[in-house]
Amino acid sequence: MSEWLAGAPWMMLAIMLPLAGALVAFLLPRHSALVGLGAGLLTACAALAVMLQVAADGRQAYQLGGWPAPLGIELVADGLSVLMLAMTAVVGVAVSVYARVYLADSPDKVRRFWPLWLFLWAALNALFQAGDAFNLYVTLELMGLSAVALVALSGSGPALSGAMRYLLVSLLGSLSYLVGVALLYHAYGTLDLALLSERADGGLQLAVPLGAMIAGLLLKTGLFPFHIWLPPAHGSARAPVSALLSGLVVKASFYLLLRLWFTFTPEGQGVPLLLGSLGATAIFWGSIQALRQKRLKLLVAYSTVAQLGYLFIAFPLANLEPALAWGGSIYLALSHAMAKGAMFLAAGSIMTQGGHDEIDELDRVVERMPLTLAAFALSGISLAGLPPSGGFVGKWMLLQAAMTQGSWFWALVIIVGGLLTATYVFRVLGFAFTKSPHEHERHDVPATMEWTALVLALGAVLLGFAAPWALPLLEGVLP
Amino acid sequence: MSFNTWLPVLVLCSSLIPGLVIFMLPERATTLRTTLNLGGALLKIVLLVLMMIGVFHGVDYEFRVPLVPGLDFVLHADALSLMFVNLSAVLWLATTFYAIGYLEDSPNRSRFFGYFSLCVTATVGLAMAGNLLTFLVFYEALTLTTYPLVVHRGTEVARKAGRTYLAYTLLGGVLLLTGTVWLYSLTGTLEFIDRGFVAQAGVDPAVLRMVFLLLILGVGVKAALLPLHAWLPQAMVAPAPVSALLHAVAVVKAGAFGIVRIVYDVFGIEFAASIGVTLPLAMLAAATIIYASLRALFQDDLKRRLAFSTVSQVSYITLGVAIAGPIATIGGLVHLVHQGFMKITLFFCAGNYAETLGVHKVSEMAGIGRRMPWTTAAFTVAALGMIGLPPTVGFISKWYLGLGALEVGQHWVVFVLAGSSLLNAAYFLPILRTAWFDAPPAEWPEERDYGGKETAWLLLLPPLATAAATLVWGLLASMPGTPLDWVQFIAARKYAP
Amino acid sequence: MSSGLLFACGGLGLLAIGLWALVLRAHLIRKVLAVNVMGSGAFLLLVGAGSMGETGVDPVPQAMVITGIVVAISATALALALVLRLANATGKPALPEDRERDLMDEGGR
Amino acid sequence: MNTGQALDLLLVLILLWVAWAALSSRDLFRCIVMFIAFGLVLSMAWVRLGAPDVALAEAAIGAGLAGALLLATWARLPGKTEDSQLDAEGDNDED
Amino acid sequence: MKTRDAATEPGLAFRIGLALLLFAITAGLALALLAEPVAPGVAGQVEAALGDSGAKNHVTAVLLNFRGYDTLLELAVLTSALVGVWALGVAPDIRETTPSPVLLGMNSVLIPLAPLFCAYLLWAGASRPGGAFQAGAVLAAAAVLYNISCRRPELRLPRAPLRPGIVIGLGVFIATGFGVMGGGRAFMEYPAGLAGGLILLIETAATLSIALILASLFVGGRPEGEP
Repeated sequence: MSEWLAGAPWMMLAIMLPLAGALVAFLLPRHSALVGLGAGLLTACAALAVMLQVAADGRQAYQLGGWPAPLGIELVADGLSVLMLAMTAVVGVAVSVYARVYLADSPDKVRRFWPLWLFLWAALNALFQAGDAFNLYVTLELMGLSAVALVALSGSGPALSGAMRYLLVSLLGSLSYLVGVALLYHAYGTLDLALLSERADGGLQLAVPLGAMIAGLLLKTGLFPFHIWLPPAHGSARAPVSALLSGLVVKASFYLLLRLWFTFTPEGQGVPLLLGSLGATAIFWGSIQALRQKRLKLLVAYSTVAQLGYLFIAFPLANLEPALAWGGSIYLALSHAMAKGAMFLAAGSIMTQGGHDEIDELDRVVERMPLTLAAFALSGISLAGLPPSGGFVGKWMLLQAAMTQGSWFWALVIIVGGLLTATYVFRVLGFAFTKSPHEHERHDVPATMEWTALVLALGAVLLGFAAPWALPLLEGVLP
Repeated sequence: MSFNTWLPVLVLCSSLIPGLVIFMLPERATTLRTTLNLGGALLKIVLLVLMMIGVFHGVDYEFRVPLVPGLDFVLHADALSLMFVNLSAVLWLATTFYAIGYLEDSPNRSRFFGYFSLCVTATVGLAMAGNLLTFLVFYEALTLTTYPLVVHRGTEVARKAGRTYLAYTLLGGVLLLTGTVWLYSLTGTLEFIDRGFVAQAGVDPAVLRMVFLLLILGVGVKAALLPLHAWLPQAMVAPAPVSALLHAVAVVKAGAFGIVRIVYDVFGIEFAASIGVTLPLAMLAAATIIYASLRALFQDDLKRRLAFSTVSQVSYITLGVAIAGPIATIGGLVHLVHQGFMKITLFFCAGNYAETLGVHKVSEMAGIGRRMPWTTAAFTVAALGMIGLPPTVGFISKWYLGLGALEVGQHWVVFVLAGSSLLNAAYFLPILRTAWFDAPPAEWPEERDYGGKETAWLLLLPPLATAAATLVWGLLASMPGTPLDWVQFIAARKYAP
Repeated sequence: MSSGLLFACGGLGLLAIGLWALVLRAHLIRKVLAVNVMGSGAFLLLVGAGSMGETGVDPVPQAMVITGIVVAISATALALALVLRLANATGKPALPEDRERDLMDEGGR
Repeated sequence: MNTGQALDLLLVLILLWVAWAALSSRDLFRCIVMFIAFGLVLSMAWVRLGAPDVALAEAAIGAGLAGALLLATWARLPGKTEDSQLDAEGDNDED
Repeated sequence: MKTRDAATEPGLAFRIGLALLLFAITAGLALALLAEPVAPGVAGQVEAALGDSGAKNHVTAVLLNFRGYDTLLELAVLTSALVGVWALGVAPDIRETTPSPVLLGMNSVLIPLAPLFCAYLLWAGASRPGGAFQAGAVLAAAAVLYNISCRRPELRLPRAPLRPGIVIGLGVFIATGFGVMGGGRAFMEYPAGLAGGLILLIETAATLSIALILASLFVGGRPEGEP
């Protein structure tokens, strides 16, 4: 039994379970919530099983159809993949639990949500384990379409236009990626990433396709100045959907970016410097926009723009301090997923409670929903990189990488960015403690919603103590 | 993982767990909440007594888990940390009693006591931090847990004060973080050890001066050193117990304690003196002492006057540390304890005046000594201590500071001490005069009746106790078991034999 | 110059034309058309470049293109449905920042 | 085989022209029709590239169904009647 | 044409910049395209393995066996698009257009033929050009023609089997993938002998789903009464 469990093809199951779940949830609309939750839990278990497998005996590969690459397609899971899988599992389960209660008021929304979310989950897991350049394109598209449909779910005018812009951007990004794939196949005659990394020999034949792919992925990740689509989409969707988009979907394209970077390890300092500077600009621009927002969800969405910037600071630092820089960036991605997920969930509870999300009208919400405010504060702490949160560990590593090589500019960016983050987080908290002159409607918020957000936020903070277990997984993955 | 390993964690939990539980309690569950608070405080003291005995016999209490690559989260109990932990624990007990009386029938008590316990936890953790990283963790935690208490009243003023408080403390935290990471990238370790670890690293002194500056500025914010003190008077909008424990003791002392750690256990006092960073620090401290005393002269709001007095008194500690001589060190460290007891007494009394008679201003205190003799007696003792008159503990602190300064030939310090004592007298004695000798007004601003007694006994006992302590320790200073005794035990380890 | 290369270059041309229109056209249906043209360009590039090698016709790019075509029609269907809802909700089949722009002719004459 | 290459070249040129027409005609209906034509030309290109399967798929899906979808959406668009004031100024062929 | 472009937003400078950018991009891609050497694809391996794939048509072999996983995910994309479209709301009605008698006449011929042609494509797919997607598309096209010509506000699809029909393609695909496991075979590793049959099974189911999905996509929303 146990060895069967150990040997089971969890990698494939982590993709097929949510896919099948999506079909069943679509087939039985009236039980979609139940089916969805069940499939979600199973998927999470499969993902964690993959993590255990990789932690036990390293990189795993699975030949679909029994055909070895390059003829067939292989699933590949290494430390980076399983960290992403685990991140998806944790945030996914939390969001599922939350959504079951949050959407309960509109049964038809429930029926639409679950199949789409399971398709999205399948796409994420497939993307994190894909070993084939074209297969990655298909997963990108599956992810994009289901994410767009989820945004449009709320049906409001802003949500629709947000979804439309998101769809166009996402399609453009995938196309740009596909062009890169075409040129890679043309040049090296294979789509398997492992083989490509052996055959790729630099030069124009590698640089151009890689450039096309990276450009497309930057577009999908929403790195400044390609972030225009992000706040409208993330800010106008329903809260659980925003949590998924900000927490997971943008991370997926960033993961793919890293994967390509690690696979081809391009030389030269120009591109890393460019990416780093864009990241720095994103940090400042996003934070300042967040400070200027009147609505809570938009503030959180712009904060995503800023936090994504951090992930790219690693590129210029990785030349001299690869382990610290990449580790820090990946760790930031993980903790941001949990923190931002929790933050959007908390924002959703606040909206449900007060019927609005005007920041300066929060009106002592801390007295009515202390748990939710605690969740918001904790996730804010992690975003701002205050100890001992996961965000702190990530920023510490980046900071150490910057200072060890004496690059003060990047250190300054990291530090000032953290201050800005704290500023907009505590701006919200300040109003949450203060009495506002106006009266507002009050609705009860189910305890489940409050607790899920809190647990997820706690996870983001406690993630700070998980570094000694998580980071070793990355050995051998980083260039 | 033996009991000795977990003891530090237990000390933390003795206030953490009650805090978390209290958050969940409904507003009405007063008894349970009180029991939890007092139980936690007492348990903490018991555990600490255990530890003190252990440490005195050379037992090593240490708890460590890895946090970031190459660095651990370390809780370590040595003589210095125990001194600060005890201070916080004892005063926490006193303040809890006081707060229970003070906060009767005011809203959101669960929230208040919850965050209050968390603050104490942060302070204790900060005191037991075994390396600079852990120190940083709790330093930030202290900032975050104090914020809700500053904005507790939920008024616009409170929100603004909270903003200022954060602006300063978060900035300080960032400076501290920068210095810490920099130092780590230079030396590769952050573990506190007697006489410091920087000396061995053999790094360019110019760089080390920069690091020292960053670190000192970082902790200096909470220690309210001169350019960075503005948050403290503003934070006085918080309820009296908060001002008493946190802004007179925990928070500012955390800053001062940080300075002690950095000078003694990071850089090492001799090395710090050798790269010439102590003298500027001493001068900054001296400047703060004089400046804040002058500002205190012109405050009519009692709590603000006390706040400025705090700013100046805390810098005595910094001064004693920075004079860089064994005796001065004793003076500075012992003042950490003495000033805590004296200042908390003063704030308790100020709280009593406000709570009982609605008196907030010095100008309203005429004849208050006849209406509230016991409170005012406690106030008087503490005030005299602040001035430094024998036989109070204040005198002992200043005596050692002065001797220490002369020992290392820093004669100017003596003048600073004398001047500040005069200023202290100048802003405390008028209060005492008007309190005792002027005629009371026809009626007080908003008087509350405590059934003929001058005030609730829960409000009266704590200040009397702390005041008594200052007197006793002043009289029996040379006896074993007094703060002075313990501090001499500490100071012996900080200087190369 | 082999026909593969020729069609591949044609694909590049389609990509350029499509991107041009995607940026400049305000009307969402035109944007959708543009994306589709770009997609066809990418497919041509895929097969054209694939059949430049010596070994005759390579079925793998063709299979990929068929997959791509189906993906494209799915995206197009979703996009058009969105366009319709958006137009019904806001009155104009364009994104907010383009609402004021000239959508060219809406009607069939 | 020169004639073949000439044919290919011609095909590519037509393809580009049709694409341009489909993306820049003033008349949306004409755009869509042009796009359908584009699909058909493209499927010819697939045949020339020795990809009959792709050609079939392109003709059936790319041209046929995509076209039908576009036309249906176009037919359902609101406010097509008052198209006159939506016209651009500086128009050179119609009205 | 130029004058109109200049007349519409945004300005000429922007257009010139864009044109230059596009030129640069295209040139870069072209350079990569022309760069030597060109590696041979995997056509050889496909040829070699064709025997065990269960299909004589190379493309079908790649689509449904070697890279079947891509096709599976692609069906998922198609299905998710439909779910997304349905999530947007109920189908809007087509504005009434009286179809030309020509169209009607043509349909009366085409619509009956479509299933036949579809069946041919499906069967031919194994050996000659054709296959599930083309077949499904043809079927869907017939349905669309029927829809247009009958002036129905929405496609009259039989209510009950609609959802099952939509998911059956992907469902059968996944089910077969699991079904062949055991005996050390991996997911979707078809036993040599059964490969042909299994592929035909998958393709038939896929054809049905694809036809239903494409037709429902054409309707532009979920039919009235669909939950």
